[in-house]
Amino acid sequence: MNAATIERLGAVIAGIVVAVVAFYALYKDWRAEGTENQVFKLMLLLLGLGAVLALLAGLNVVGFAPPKGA
Amino acid sequence: MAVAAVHAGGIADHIHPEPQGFVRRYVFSLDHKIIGIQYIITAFVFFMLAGLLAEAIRTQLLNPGGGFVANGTYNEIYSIHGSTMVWLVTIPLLTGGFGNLVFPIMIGARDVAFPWLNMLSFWIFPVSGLMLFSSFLLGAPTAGWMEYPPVSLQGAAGTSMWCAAIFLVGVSSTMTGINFVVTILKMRAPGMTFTRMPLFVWGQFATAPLLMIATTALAAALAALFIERQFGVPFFDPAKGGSPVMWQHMFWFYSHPAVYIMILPAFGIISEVLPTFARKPIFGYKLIAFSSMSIALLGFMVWAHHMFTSGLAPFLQLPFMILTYVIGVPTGIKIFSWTATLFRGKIHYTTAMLFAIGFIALFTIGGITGIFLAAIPFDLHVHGTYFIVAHLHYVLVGGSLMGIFAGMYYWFPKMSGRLLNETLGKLHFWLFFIGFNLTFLPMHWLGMEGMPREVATYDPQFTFWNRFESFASYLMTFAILIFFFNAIWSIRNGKRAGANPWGARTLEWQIPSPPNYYNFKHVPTVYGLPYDFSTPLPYKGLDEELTDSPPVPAGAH
Amino acid sequence: MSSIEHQVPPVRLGRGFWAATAVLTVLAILAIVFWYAFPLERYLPAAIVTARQVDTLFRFMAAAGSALYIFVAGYLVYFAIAFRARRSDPPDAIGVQIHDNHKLEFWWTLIPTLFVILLSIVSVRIWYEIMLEPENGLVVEAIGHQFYFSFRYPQINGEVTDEMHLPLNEPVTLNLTAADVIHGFWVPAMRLKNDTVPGLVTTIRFTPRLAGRYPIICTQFCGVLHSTMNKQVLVIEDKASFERWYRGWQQKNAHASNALPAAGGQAVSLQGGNASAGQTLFAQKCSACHKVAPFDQKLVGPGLKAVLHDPAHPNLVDGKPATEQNVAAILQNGYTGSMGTMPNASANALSAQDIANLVTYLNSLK
Amino acid sequence: MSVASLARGAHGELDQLYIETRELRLQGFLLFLVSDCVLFSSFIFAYLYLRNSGQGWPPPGIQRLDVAFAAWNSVVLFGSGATMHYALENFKHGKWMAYMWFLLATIVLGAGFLGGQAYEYNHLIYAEHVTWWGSGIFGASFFTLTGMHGMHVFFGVCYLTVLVLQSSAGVYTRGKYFGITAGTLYWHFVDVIWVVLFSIFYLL
Repeated sequence: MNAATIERLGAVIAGIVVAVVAFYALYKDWRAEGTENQVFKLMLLLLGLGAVLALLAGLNVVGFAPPKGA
Repeated sequence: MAVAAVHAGGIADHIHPEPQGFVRRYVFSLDHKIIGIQYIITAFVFFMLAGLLAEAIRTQLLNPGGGFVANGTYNEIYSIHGSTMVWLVTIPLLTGGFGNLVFPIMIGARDVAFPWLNMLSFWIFPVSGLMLFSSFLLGAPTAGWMEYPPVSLQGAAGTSMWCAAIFLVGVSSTMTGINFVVTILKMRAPGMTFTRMPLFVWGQFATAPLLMIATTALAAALAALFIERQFGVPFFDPAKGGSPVMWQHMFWFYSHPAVYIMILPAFGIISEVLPTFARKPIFGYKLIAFSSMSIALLGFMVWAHHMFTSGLAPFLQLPFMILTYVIGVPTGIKIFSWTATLFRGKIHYTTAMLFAIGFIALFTIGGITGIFLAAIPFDLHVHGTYFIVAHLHYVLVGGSLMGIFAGMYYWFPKMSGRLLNETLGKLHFWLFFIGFNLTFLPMHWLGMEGMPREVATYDPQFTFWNRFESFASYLMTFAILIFFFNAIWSIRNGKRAGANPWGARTLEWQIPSPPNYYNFKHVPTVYGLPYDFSTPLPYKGLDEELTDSPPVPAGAH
Repeated sequence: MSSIEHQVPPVRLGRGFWAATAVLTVLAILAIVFWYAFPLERYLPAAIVTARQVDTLFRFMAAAGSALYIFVAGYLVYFAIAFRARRSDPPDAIGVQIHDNHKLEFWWTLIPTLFVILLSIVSVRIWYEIMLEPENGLVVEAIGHQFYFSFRYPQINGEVTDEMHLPLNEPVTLNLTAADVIHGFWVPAMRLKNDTVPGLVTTIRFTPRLAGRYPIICTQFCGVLHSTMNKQVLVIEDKASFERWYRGWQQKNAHASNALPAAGGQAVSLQGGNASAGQTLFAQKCSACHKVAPFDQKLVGPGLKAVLHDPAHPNLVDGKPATEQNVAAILQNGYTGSMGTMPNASANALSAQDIANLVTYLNSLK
Repeated sequence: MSVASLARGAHGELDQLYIETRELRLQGFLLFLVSDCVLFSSFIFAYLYLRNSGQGWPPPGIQRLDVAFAAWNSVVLFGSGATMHYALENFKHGKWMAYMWFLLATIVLGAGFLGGQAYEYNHLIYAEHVTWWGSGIFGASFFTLTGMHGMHVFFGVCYLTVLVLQSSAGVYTRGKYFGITAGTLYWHFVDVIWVVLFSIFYLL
């Protein structure tokens, strides 16, 4: 198991956790009012999407990984 | 962070005591009126310097071979002239200057939202101005106010200083923009709905987001140019894979909205001066306010019309041409509405009114030639020639600067408590108006016949008109000297103005001149638009009845 | 235009208004006639086919713009005079309180919008005529340099020339690029220009229609001698003259040596040069283009450290030995050639004493 | 409005001045974030423009960025966004200790992200590719944008540290905690910028 695999595994697991937390927080805050809460909701949405992207990158679905042994 | 006490209600009596001591009151002041006056004085100092540079330009062009200064020096002179007039004169005067001075009073606020930020943005401004002028010591930039790379990458060390100076003045503008948006959104007096705001406030409200967004885009371009010049990081140098056309995109994405930053507040000034002296409501209030906002919005979508010769793909150029034509519609609406405002008025010819009418006459010419330039086939002929020089001076001198002078004659009593001398003022107007036209009108045909811009020497066939323009420009300078003399003389010797010398109806005229610290002891409640002269003033709860306002504008025959 | 009305009492336009409108209409028609009758080509010949289309567009816009301006300025002046406050008016007299008129506002929004659509159609059509010039014409390359253009005819045999000659009535494809900074390639008689951008080739196509010599002008600021970049010409001539000219260039290039035009004028006196004054002058006048660094460290021109004492570069740019007298000659006469262009003493505002000071200073750098 | 009612509900007698100036500061701060966003957007535009200027991407001689480590490092930063959000939530509900722990976790994760960035820079400059700020348009756009973002993270970490100290000194109470709200907004903003940068540099 090399360093890259550990990094990928970390990205996948932590990515799942962060995405779940972000979307849960978004769900909880869905009905909150006030200017800053609207901004928070947008930011949580983007944050969750970012975590999903990172997790997909960890799964090698998106992004570039150097060929084995490189 | 100090935040001004907001409007009425529970905190109406929460007024900080006026600070004592010269430094706290007049130097590091938090009062928006003092800051506005500081902006105006500083900007007029830079205006004088830029005017001297302009006269150096015209003196060089008396002869086709130049000879007044060396070519390189000439290039430095017009670059600094342009940069100063745009960033250190017109923008600060119209936003930081007149904006700070009157718009918080006009919406019934006691100060702007963030007085400390306001003070900071002011003090950055003279510092950056000094930096800009000190670039002469290092070898000033020579590539004009646009500083296109790669030639600006070859420029002397002062070009980096120029980047830093403009970056700083941009930071100051951004902070002013944020401050003004929040002030207008949050600090209006009770009853001051958006459809009751004076049109000068609408002008500022359309400008402030431009300041905030466009200036930041310019900051990025300047930062990139600076690090490329100082650290060799390639963004624009084609030899290292960069793209010189990218600078033009980044620069004009700011600088086209910057043109509207320089004209929308002037529109606002004209929309205040005209109804006051025509004794008549502004015609089509809602359409004028709406057209300001749509000009500001469209201003972000037309930047590439400065780049029709830069090698863009043809299908990309087309929408920029058509959107630029479209801007002509809201601008035309404004011009028609101002003209209609005079219809059946009782027009009093004060100097401010003369400048406002002169503004319409000159700005319309600049607007029409703007449409000419938007047409790609014609732009391919006159781009980069004196036709452009003529167009931009009709818009920025005939437009913005005439607006600034109208504002100076109109609000000088509010700043100083005294009127500017009207006789000198009328002399100033006529000499300036005539001198301006004689200077810049011939540039149209010079450009069409083949005189390029930014040149220290020119083809001898253009000698006659260039000499003609140079002599006319001395007349303009003389007119401006009259103005400076008038302003300095009138501070001590002008006629006392009283609270409302013009019989105007916006809020700033309903309080003493100069206003008290914190403007209103009790914040008034607003019941309607300020412009209807047949009804009583639409304000309740003003501090005291002002009985000293003469019904006839002072200085009108 | 219907009557402006708001609230009661209704507002009448009045007899003066209609009189003014009649006068302005006449003036506007005269302006339109003027722009269509104006002999533009007497002032600026139309050297290529599409130049006349550009003139057509200009006439259309100038006529419409003048008519519009005459109405705006005319009403402005009429209102300003007719509705001035008079001495006989009571001091608190006010105008007629008209707030708006939706019908009028509708029309003056709609009419400009329709005009914008019309103008878009007209200008797009003319633009297409410019874009749709034939593609398979004679290929010419124009390369912008500081501070001249050079031209090549790759289809013939690629000689580099310093004038641009074109045969009459034959389509041309002009490829533009630059060697150093952005220049603007403009021939006013063509009503056409494009920037020459380093690292980018842009193309314009056109067909010459009128023989003559037309100046080529740089319209994009490109450095200290930008304003002198208007000396070259475009010559449009018949096919036979064109070919004679091109053969002449072939012979000229075959015999040309690298020698520069001889430096005219007398030798510069180098007596009494002051190195420290020279250093100050260098900072003011030379440092924009020259570093005090080894010869290869080019800014615009070469680095000048040890220019008179550098064994690696024993010669100056023109192959002459690096002597004080030759350096002074370059300062006096300027330089144009393979290394670029340097302004002469009068463009740099250098006196004889200044030159002596500069040479003494450069001699002191070792 | 909700903010005001929240504050009154919590304390009953919060002064009017605070409530009204809080709205001003909030709007001012959001507008500051907007203009900061424009700054990033301009550089992102520059990056995309250079990327599409015709010589292929990545430029010759430079390898495509490896996503593995960057994905892990991004998750660290995104995680700090989540902890910051819960720090604010806990403060709102008066859970002071939980607030403190979440805040400290945010600082640690933020600092960890910066460490990861340093590692990645080191890797790019010395270990594998020969690229640095001035060596080409790739280095210019990558190091300028990520460097600017790194500076933002660094200032954020500094500000959060100040928040820890201020909170310990009792500066913020249940009704008056705009400093924490602003810190949360800023931290979220920095996260979201990274979502964009990560996508355009590593995934595109």
